[in-house]
Amino acid sequence: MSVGRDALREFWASKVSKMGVALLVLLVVVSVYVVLTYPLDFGLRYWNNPAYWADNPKAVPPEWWNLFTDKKLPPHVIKDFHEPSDVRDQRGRRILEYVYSFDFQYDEFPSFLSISLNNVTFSSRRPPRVEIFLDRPDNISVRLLRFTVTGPRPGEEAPYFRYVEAPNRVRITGDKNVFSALSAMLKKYYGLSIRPSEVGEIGAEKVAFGEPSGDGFKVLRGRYVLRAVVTGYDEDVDVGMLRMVVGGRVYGFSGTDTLGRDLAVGLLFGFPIALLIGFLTSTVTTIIGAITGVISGYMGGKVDTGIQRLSDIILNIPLLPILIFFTFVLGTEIPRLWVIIAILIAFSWPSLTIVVRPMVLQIRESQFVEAAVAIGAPRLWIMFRHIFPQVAPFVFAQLIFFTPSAILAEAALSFLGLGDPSMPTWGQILETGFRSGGVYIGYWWWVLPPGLLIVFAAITFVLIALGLEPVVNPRLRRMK
Amino acid sequence: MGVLRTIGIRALTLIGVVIAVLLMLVIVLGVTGLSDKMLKAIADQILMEIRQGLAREIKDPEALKAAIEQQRMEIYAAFGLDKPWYARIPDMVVRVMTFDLGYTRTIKSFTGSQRVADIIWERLPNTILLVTTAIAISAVLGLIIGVKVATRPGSRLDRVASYFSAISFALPTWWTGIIFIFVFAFYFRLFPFGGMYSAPPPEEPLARFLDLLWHAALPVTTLVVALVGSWIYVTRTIVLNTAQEDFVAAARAKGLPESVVRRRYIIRVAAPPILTNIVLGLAGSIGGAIITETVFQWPGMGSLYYQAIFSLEENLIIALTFIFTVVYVAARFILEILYIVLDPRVRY
Amino acid sequence: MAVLDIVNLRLYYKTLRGTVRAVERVSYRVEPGEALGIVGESGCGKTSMANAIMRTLPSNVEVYDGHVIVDGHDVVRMSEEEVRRKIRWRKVSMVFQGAMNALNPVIRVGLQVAEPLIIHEGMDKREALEIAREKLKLVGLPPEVSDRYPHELSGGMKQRVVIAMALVMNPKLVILDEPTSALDVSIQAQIMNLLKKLKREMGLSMIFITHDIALASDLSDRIAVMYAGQVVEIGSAEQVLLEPKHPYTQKLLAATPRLRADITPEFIPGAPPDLASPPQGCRFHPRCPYVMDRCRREEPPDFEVDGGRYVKCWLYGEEG
Amino acid sequence: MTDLLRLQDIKVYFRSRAGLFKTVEVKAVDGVSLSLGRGETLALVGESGCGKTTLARTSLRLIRPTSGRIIFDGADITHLPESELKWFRRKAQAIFQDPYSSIDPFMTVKQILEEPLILHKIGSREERMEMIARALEDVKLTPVEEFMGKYPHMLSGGQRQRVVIARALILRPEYIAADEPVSMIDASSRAEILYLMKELQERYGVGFLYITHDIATARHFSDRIAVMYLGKIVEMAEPRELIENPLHPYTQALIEAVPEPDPNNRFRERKVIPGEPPSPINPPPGCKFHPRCPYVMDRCRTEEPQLQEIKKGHLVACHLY
Repeated sequence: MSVGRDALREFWASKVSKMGVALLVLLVVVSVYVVLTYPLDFGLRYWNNPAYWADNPKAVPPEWWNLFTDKKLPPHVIKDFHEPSDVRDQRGRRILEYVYSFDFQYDEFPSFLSISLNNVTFSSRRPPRVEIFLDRPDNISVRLLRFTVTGPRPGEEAPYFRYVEAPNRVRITGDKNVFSALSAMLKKYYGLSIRPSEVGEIGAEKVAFGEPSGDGFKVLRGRYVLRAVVTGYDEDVDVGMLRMVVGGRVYGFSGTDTLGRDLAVGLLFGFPIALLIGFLTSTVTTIIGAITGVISGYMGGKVDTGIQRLSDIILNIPLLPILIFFTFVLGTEIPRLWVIIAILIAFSWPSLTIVVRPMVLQIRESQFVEAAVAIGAPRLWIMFRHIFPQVAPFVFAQLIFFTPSAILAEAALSFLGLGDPSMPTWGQILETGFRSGGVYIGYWWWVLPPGLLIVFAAITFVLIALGLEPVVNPRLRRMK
Repeated sequence: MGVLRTIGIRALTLIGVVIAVLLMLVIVLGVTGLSDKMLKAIADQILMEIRQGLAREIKDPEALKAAIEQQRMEIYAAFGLDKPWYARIPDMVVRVMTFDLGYTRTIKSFTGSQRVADIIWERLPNTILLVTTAIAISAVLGLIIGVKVATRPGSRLDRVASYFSAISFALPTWWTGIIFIFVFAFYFRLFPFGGMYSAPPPEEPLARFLDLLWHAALPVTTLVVALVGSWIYVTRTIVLNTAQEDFVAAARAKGLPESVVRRRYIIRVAAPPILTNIVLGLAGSIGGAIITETVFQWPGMGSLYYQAIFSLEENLIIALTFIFTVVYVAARFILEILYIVLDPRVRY
Repeated sequence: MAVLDIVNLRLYYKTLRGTVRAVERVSYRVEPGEALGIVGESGCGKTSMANAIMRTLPSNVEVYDGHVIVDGHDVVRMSEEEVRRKIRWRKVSMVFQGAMNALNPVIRVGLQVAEPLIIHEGMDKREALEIAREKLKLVGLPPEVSDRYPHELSGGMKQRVVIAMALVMNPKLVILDEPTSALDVSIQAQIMNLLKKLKREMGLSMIFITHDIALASDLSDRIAVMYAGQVVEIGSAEQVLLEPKHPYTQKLLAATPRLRADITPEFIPGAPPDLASPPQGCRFHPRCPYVMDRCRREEPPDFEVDGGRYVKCWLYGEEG
Repeated sequence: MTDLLRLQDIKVYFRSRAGLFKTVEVKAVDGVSLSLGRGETLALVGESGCGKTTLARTSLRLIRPTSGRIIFDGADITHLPESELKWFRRKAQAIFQDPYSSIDPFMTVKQILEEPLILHKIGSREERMEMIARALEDVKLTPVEEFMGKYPHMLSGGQRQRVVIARALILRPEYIAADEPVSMIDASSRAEILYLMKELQERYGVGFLYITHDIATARHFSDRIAVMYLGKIVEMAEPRELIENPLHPYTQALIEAVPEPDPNNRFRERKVIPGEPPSPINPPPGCKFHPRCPYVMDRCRTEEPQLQEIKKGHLVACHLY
């Protein structure tokens, strides 16, 4: 159809449209990726489950932040061992040794140290013993911690399985025994007497990775070896997985929040949600608006008066307070996302009705419609064949134009704490960031990216709408 | 005569809107059982006071229990709690209208009252102060820039303004506010993070006023940035369209200087439709204000919403929803009267 | 001295389709007290002509040259500001096509009529309104009309207001651009009578732009026929109407349906050319019944035929 | 021979809102009777707002009259529901004034011409193509293949109007109402379209109602002329008789107002009727023309004159006769 092709060419001719379409493609590609790779219950099972994020550093900026600062911050390291580095049998004991050697050349201490054990199996009545050693660049070696796996309970039959459901996670830098070990180390090698509780106050990671300097500690750079030694008393002893974590001060692409959640993961999940809200809301809204507009304009009479009155009233109601009210009152029973979408639709369609109606009135008066009546065309034929094609480009432009409003409205509600907890959105991430005081402390990586993404999604549609404007607005078109 | 009639019709529509919103609120509350919960809370509060009085008079525990039960029945009946929710609609409508919605659980007014009405009335002026200032500034800026841009379509200024409008449409108000806090409060430390006055507020009136200005600067700017883009856009479009009208060409042919043509033939004629569009955008500015207040902890009704949601104060939320509707409807009404004054064609 | 002397006027616009040659080397004069009718079909450049005289040009003008001499001033060479102060409404005023759109909807009619006096003469508002009321009376409107808004008036009344507006500064020349095309015949006749009366009583010079050659005869002492941006024939009303020389004029007259005679109207096959790409040679040649080879190659000059009449046609080359 | 179309005392009143509660009645057509023979052309002449367009639309049953009867081919179609009008819709067609809005801008010429055939389930695909080609040849839009695929915006005003004529003729109707078919076409091409219509009308024997404000074209292209003023027919006669011997003061004034290309025009003032037509909301009592009539009598102010035959084939509604 040549009218369509002309319109398309005109649309494509503007830089704005091209930019908009490029951004839209990006949005859709990311969303498809997320939909294909994320579990459906991502929100409840992962995002809002603190245990899942336990091994992450809390509230640290993204890794690339190092490029912009003089102070090099250590990245986050997670080392998983499915097999021990070394296995020895010694006097009836089996010793599993896990070794992680790393070069530490940063200006800041790690944020923490932790170790986790998964799926420990043994069959002797005496449970395996676990020891953690740290070998420092200055050739000091400290045994940080020693503990035993929970022993057999009365009546329990070998083999014994431990830490199957959840790993046994030991936060080394938060353990009192570690404080004592470090206190002893300071006494022995530096002649400093610092009580274990004081080590805790200074921060175990500072003592472990530093050397005394003046009043405090400075980073001791060089090669460290973190060793975990599991000593079993039978040949069956086995550790399914052992994880060592050297907590970083930067993390991933987007940093983490105060719960240690990887913000990049949450932000990515926001893409399909934003598109869903935007498209679903605007599509249904424009369909209802276009249909009521065409009916109201073409049928006239009581139907018309009724639709007009209703539209007039709805349009005079401020949207956000009503959204707040409904989401608050109904959100406990129905998933909030659906409440938001439903209310947005219910209160937005008249804005399209009132613009489509006069257009239809005008088209109805136009002579080709009258000619169609004179030829004997039925009402529905006229509405579909003659009237709808005339308003369609405009309605389509409205659909695009309305999309960012829906995205922004959801973001606003989320920001007010009315987001859907089962579906993390950009607005919600921003809200937690804001509520945790992120703005006042300077957690820029937490509050800026979600806002930027909202702007990005919204501007995509604004650009496309701007590109469509000369195509659908005959007045602008005629000027060419 | 004709003018009064037009105004009357508008007034009727807007009263219809308020009634529709009231009914909607009350019905939703009734259906979800929230109205029962709220009324019970008010009734139980009263009952507790009575119980203390009765306990002093009646010593026999059985008789006391019976007397209290008797009182409870009476009070519940007085509140209509013995009837289904739809029978209470008129009563509830009156309650919402008068903000007679009982007491809050935790939120207090500045003077310490926990009555919903007290809390709301105290904060209303603060919101109006913020919003009207922002709207006035955006209107002036939007008109000036929009007209200026419209006289040079296609120029660099025009393009910049168009891009700015597009971006401002896509910018969530609150995020702009957060950016401002980041830059001007956190980084440069030029403005306060939020609030309306320093703590403690200055005693001397002038100092107090300056303190208010200093605190208002960021929230007002935030709202202006959110509003002014669409105003520029609307003004530009309408002025451009008006400038193409025949009577403008006629005015030029009459040898009127460009300033007169612009003022009397373009801006004056474009003013009513610009105003209409601004009226349509008013709802957006109310939404923007709610969130801006939250971001800047401005002690108005918007930040109250946030607190109320957080502490699950449903009666406050109802009252706020209603008063925002009323404020919005009142503002529209004022602007529509202005429209009638401006455009002789609607004076029938 | 002529009220208006136009010499070799050209007016081109730049559009997406290319350069539109709306007025192509046009020359004519208007003598005091004379009415010149400019007749042509839609898109022939007659409205551009009015704009060129008033120098109210759109922004996409590409070429604007030649001479438009009004009372000794050459409008083409004056500064914009000078034209505004010295020419517009003082020397030349205009009655616009479609009066419904030529009036500002939010200003009372009286003030719109009086406005040029206030601006140009610095006259007091009350005094200017008094003169406006007088002019309204002159065009047959009651003085109360002065306080009305345009939407409260009928089409015929608005047209009269626009005429009163054109007269308010007593200009030498009034350009009437299709002043009746939006009106019914009976109202058109009233307006034409009014214009005749004004011309007679005030000795006004007029340029009457219309698409209707029959209507042009109602007012014009001389008639210029325009085709595709050019004046193809100009002469006295008698010469042009009774003995048309240019084939286009002849055909245009033949196409005018006669009410009182049994001459069946004819038509000119084809359509006027696009002014962005006019034909080579004579612009009328693709539709001309007498077309010759020369017409296809060379553009004819203006040949003077029987005293004071000019025809742009090779048919009259030998005689000229 | 029976008449093709008979309108009997047609009244069309519209309700128009005037404020919130008040509605007013607009008497667009106020008691018109006329008949049209097969193959005859009747011109309906009047100024804007006189009700001529409303009457034409009523004759096509696009509007239901408030009262009166429409009889087509001997059948009363005044109150038939749309579902029983299909045969009438095939036999009666319309041509409208504005060639820019009377065809759907989103359809090709082929689609425009095919629509009536599809709606009336006429012919197979091939037969329809043939009929479209013939119709385009009829209106001289050749080569046919080239025009079929064009969209309206690629055509000139005259070409569009030819498409409209082709659409009206493709169903081989018996009656066509043409509402100002040439008023938006340039003077030099106007006659061309009118000749084309005349030629086709004679070839296919169509009854034609020609609505116009231009009494001069009506003279040349019609068999009878009816003059309308404010919802009524005030005079009806054959063209030459009407123009040479107009009886009604309004007709006289109308003819007087039409200029001819005559250099002497500028030396004389036309006799004009003062004022403008009153609003059809509040028409004057008695003869509707009386407030502007130069020969007004007392009787005219109270009593409405009836249309009566003064001499053979010449009808007038005026108390002077």
